[in-house]
Amino acid sequence: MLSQGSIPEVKEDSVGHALEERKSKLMQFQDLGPPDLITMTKYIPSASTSGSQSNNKRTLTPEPSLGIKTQDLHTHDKLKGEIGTFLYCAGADTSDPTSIAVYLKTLADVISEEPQIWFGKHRQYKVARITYSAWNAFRKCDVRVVVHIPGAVQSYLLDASGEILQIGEDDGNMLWAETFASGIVRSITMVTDNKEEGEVNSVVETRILNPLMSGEIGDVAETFIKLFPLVYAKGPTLGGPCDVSVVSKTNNYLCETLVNVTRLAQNFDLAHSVLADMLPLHPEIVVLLARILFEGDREIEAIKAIHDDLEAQGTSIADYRSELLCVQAKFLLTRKRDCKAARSVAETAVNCSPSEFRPWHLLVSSYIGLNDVENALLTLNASPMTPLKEKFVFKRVVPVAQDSPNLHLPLPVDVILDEVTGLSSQDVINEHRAVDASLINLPAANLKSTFQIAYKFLTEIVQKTGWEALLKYRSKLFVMEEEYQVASTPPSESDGSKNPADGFRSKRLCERWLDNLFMLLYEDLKTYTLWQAEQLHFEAQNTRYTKSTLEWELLGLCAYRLGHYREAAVAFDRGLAQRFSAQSSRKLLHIYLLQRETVKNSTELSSSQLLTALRDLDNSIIDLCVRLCCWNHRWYCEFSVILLDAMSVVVQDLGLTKLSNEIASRFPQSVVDLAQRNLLDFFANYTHGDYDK
Amino acid sequence: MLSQGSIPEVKEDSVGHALEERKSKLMQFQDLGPPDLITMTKYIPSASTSGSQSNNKRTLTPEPSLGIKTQDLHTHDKLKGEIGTFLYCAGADTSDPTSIAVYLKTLADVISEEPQIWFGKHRQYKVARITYSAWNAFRKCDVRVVVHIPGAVQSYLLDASGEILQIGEDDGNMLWAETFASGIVRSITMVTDNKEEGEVNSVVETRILNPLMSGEIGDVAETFIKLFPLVYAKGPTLGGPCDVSVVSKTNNYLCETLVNVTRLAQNFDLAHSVLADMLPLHPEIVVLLARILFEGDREIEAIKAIHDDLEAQGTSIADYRSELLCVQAKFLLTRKRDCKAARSVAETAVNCSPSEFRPWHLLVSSYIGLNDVENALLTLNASPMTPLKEKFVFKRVVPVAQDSPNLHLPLPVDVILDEVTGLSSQDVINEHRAVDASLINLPAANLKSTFQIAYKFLTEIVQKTGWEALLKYRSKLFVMEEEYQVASTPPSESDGSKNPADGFRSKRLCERWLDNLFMLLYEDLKTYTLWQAEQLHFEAQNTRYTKSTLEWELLGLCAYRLGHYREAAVAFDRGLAQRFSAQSSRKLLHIYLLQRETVKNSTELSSSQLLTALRDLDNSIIDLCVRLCCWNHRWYCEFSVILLDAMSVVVQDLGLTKLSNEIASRFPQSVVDLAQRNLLDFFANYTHGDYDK
Amino acid sequence: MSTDPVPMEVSLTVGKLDASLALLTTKDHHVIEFPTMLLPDNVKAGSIVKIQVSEDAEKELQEFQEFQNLQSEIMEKYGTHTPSKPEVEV
Amino acid sequence: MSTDPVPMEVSLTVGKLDASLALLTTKDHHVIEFPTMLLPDNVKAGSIVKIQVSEDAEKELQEFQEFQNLQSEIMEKYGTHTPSKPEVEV
Repeated sequence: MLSQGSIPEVKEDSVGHALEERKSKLMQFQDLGPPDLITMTKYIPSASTSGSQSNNKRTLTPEPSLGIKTQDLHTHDKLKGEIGTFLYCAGADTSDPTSIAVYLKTLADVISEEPQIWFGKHRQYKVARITYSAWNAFRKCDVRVVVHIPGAVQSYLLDASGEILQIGEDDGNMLWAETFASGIVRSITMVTDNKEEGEVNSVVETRILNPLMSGEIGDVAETFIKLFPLVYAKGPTLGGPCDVSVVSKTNNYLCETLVNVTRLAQNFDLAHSVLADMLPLHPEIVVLLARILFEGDREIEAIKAIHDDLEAQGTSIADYRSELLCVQAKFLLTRKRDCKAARSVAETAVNCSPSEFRPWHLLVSSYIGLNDVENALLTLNASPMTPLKEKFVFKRVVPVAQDSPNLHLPLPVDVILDEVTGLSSQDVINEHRAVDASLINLPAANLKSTFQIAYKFLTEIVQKTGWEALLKYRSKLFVMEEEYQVASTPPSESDGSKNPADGFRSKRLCERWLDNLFMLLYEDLKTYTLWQAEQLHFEAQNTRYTKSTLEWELLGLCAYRLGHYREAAVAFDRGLAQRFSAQSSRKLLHIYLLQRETVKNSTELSSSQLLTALRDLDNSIIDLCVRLCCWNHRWYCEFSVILLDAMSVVVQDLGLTKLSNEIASRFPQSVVDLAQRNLLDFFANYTHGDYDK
Repeated sequence: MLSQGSIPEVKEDSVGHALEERKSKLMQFQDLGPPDLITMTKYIPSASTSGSQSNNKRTLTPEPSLGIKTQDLHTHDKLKGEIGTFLYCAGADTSDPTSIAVYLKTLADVISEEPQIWFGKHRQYKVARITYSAWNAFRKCDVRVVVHIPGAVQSYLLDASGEILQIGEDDGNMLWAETFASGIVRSITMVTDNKEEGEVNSVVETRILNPLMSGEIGDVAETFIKLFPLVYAKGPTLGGPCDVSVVSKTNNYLCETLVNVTRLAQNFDLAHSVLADMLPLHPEIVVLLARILFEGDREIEAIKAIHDDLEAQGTSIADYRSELLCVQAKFLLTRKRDCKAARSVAETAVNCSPSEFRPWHLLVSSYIGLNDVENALLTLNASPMTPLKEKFVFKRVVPVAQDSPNLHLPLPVDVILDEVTGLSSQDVINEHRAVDASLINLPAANLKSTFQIAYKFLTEIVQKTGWEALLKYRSKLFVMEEEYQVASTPPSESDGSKNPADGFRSKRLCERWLDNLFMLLYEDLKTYTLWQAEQLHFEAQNTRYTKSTLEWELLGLCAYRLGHYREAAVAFDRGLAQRFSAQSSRKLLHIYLLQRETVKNSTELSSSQLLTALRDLDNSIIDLCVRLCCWNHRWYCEFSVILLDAMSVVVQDLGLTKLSNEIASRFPQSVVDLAQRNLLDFFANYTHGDYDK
Repeated sequence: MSTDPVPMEVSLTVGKLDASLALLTTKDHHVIEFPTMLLPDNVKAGSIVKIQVSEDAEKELQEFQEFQNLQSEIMEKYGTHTPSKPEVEV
Repeated sequence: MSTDPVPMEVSLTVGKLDASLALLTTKDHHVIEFPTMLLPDNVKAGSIVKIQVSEDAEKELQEFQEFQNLQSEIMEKYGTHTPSKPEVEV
């Protein structure tokens, strides 16, 4: 249900500017590259223009584009009131030029079908041409499709330096397979890589679709899994998660996406058979095979696959040994809580790959599980950080200021849920201005990549030890560089024998970043403790403890970081009682999912208590998901893995029909339709899950 | 002789924009910070404005600025035709607000005294206010002086976050001392750090003065040397040369500037006494003391100072040992060519500080001097590079495009030397377009920092061995990472015993950057050889070998990089015979200075031959210097250490009077005046050298 | 088939050292970052140390066996159908 | 006064190794970048090596004396007024 209100646009300074800008930056695109770009030339038709052009109407069949020149493609007689606009797009089907052309034509039709509200005026635009640019990250080239309306479809290719390339006849299929896979990896990664950050995309002029639902022909997930062997060897070109220091064939964004797509589509059998076929030629595939088996809950087969491979390796250590051991250690740790075995396995993984963060991460986690605080801190300190790596986010190719007068950001009026879609951003800004600066500037909130993970560990440790004891551990184990320097500076009159630094021999240098994390932890703990004390005090006095939603959110996030989920939930809940907040909702959703796990595994509840508790949690989860779905839609985003993963849990409990009725009973029709489209239809039609239909 | 033609300006988008932009970027200023900023508000006076303002005329005495707010300082009734402009400045006297105010007033007067040619029109501007901003790099704050015309002078201080700071009464002197020292270090470093690059400043809207000649009161060099102990402790804050990985108290831009200022002003006695006074409290000062003694040709004292300090250290190794040994090794190497002793000393320095580039650099140099190619290559490969460090250059604080319509770049018409000041930039651009791309893209031309130095070594080595032998050394000593990987991949059926990588045990990994330098060297050698062969061929056929000046320059630079100075000189000379080129002139100047040294030390020439040769070289040097002086003046730059150092050599030969006559006999009066002002006056009035006056 | 372990011995000069790392240089211009903690006491900048490296085949075998055992345990515990196992075994 | 040199011995596992560097880990989680060249032949990923470090006081003294000698030579050669020296000495 695409509407004009769901299409953000940016007006170009001059027609063609965005394409030129993109072309000039192709050389700078790295790893996955930028989101896809859609540009349009719009005009206001007069009687004569519409008449003269209808003669050469053509079908949407792509023309061969041999010997084409870029300027030929974009020069055009200037039309009345002609303007250029652009937006970004992720998740559209880019598996062939026809699919792209169909999508472009749909967009153009929506723009043309009725007058557009354009910077306060009604404008009856027609689209003269509309283009799509998709970065092929495997081959480092830009694939472009142009639809002239009425007229032909053309597609062409630019290499990184902006030169037009010929698409060879025999090579065309491979090119489009890569382009398609690049798009899937890009759109899935942007969402999954930023799960912790709430999947936030700061490039507002982007339409984000569910890539698995946008196939013009065929099942996208299935196509992707089947294409995987074709692009596998070039996977490292796409880069990898920020905690990987050297990407490998089995550890990169392509492989992460394979696992995520398989899980989302619940298509484990296909993935398993594709990987099993690859195994003889690519023994390292066992790493992915084991992951897919675990994801599909085929634990015993996974364990056997790992065991057999390690046995076959013997004393001759394969390159991927560390990765395979990490998969095993993670299983032992998270599914079996067998921290002792996990520790041994993780240690062997560290010995194989001491410069990778993940083996260390699992070793730290094992030590925490074993309550071995000293070793947890020592291994944390020894972990190799990757300060230069960032999570994959969309970045603007064409600079646009936040408050640019060229930004056309319509309100999608097809879905209305007042408290969510009608949220006044001015109110939020005002809250922001009024909030205590110390609360807004809590530095732990901005930790990135491996530092974010390391901080999580530190909070887990402090939950076990308390702050005072943690400080004692710190000074027992570590020396700060400054202390050492002071101690090892010889006294002015040297006594010639004793080195005062000797006392530090048993300690090690505390890494600067870890020292910094201790300070951030202190800030968080201070804020948290103060809040809790204040609240107790107010409650003791029977006075109402009032905070703005943003303040509750910041307190909630602080508690959340510290692992105090109950207190965090209280804060988010109070804030949400006052107004909607996407961030609070996402975090609260996560906490409910954790609580749901706890309830399910609880042995202390009677079965009726358990059912009631689950029912309550399911209802809260549904509520949050639907609201967030409306919020995302309001910001032109129809795809969220957080929501799909959360809803899949509820679907398993209730079944689709009951869930659908539940939503219908609580929300207005437009919202129900949206939830059906973006959430329930996915489970019904795009997965191999065992849901009633 | 300041004229309107010597003041570049940029028109602001709105009055006050440049100051705001600077304020918003204070946080980002690092090390030495940006050049000083001058902003002006200009207007076209009507009868009424000029009348109403003359009432409150005040003197140039700074007012106390307690409790001042920035907005108070810059809001002003809008004047008729009011515009804001700005330029950067380096080398002005910033030792106190009055000196700054005097300089600002002079600029304002020059703008107001006659109609300005402003984007093609004559404009009778008046200046309503003019401000100066100077970054105090020691304290990380921006010092600002505002002159209202007519009206008061105000000065205030912004901290890095843009907040107004009070200048404490007792602290004022220290603040201004630091501001003054920051300015001196900045303006000297910008020139000396980029000597190899021809002192080029890419921020064209900058007026560059000789800081040692711009003192409003007193001798700047003397003041700087005397202030040195006050700011010494904070020296590392200013950063240091790009081949220093960790700056120390005696190895940073402040100390480099002390040495440069002392040499330029020939004020060795003062520097010596100041440093000697510091020595008891700061033993590491011996490093600087030795350098100053060597610079002042007091070798024996220098050697003794180093020797005594090392003896006093005994087996207890001081932090600065490596630096001191480097000073000693450099002396042995460059002044005594005692490569054997230099090698031993440099090796000890390396052992003390293996992570610093300089000790390695001296060790490589010693091995080259000893013709020990293998060790030269091994130590070069082991040298720790500093890829993240850059030479200090001025950077724009306010973005301005190369071809911005706001750039006002007048031609200084007070000095005319047609072939230099009248050079058509369009002709140069046309030459550029016509030149062979492979010649313009020779990658060795763009090497930076330590890579530039390492390349120099490689060219010295290849001069000894030739290319073929160098390749043999390379494959004997080094293995490439790829070769190793291929060799150490076990065969599919492991034979369980032999590691094929064993053969590489005796070799070491060739660092990627060194491998890259080998390739750049190959490119340079290919270009050089081709050129020489071609030229021989043409000469053999009695055909004229024609090239554009730019082509000659690029060939010259290639030969220059390879150390073929004679061939480089021929190329530069031929190019300069066709038109002026600053870069060719600077390089040719350097070659003449080298030749002069060779001639002076030659034992094969009769004394009359020697005198003739020296006379010829001196004449060429004078010619190049005067032309370059005109070129610099045309680009608003009145300060060049390259020119001062070159001329000081000639002054020592001829004396000032003779030199002055020599110039007067060859150049038009306006040029003679300029050379007098910017070159000869410096030796006459601002140095302690033994010149006739 | 396998050659006898030949211990490598090398002499190094201790350069700058801080709380965690010391920079050691060999005569033939290798630089090693070595944990300060693993240096003998009293070592300071300028000291010369001897480093001997030898392969520990015995320990290697022992570690390998420990690893094999751990893997067997994991396999036994989590990689077999525990309910069906007793039926087969007894 | 000075204590007897106590050699430090430590056991390390060899992790990834390339042409120049091998990553070695100790039992207590130190990581050392060690030049591959200084490892015994046949060492490969997974090997265990023993490293013994001891201070070489003798060599230290010898190097110190060589340094002192060199410094005296430099001083004599370049740091004294060679013309005036014979007059005083003889």
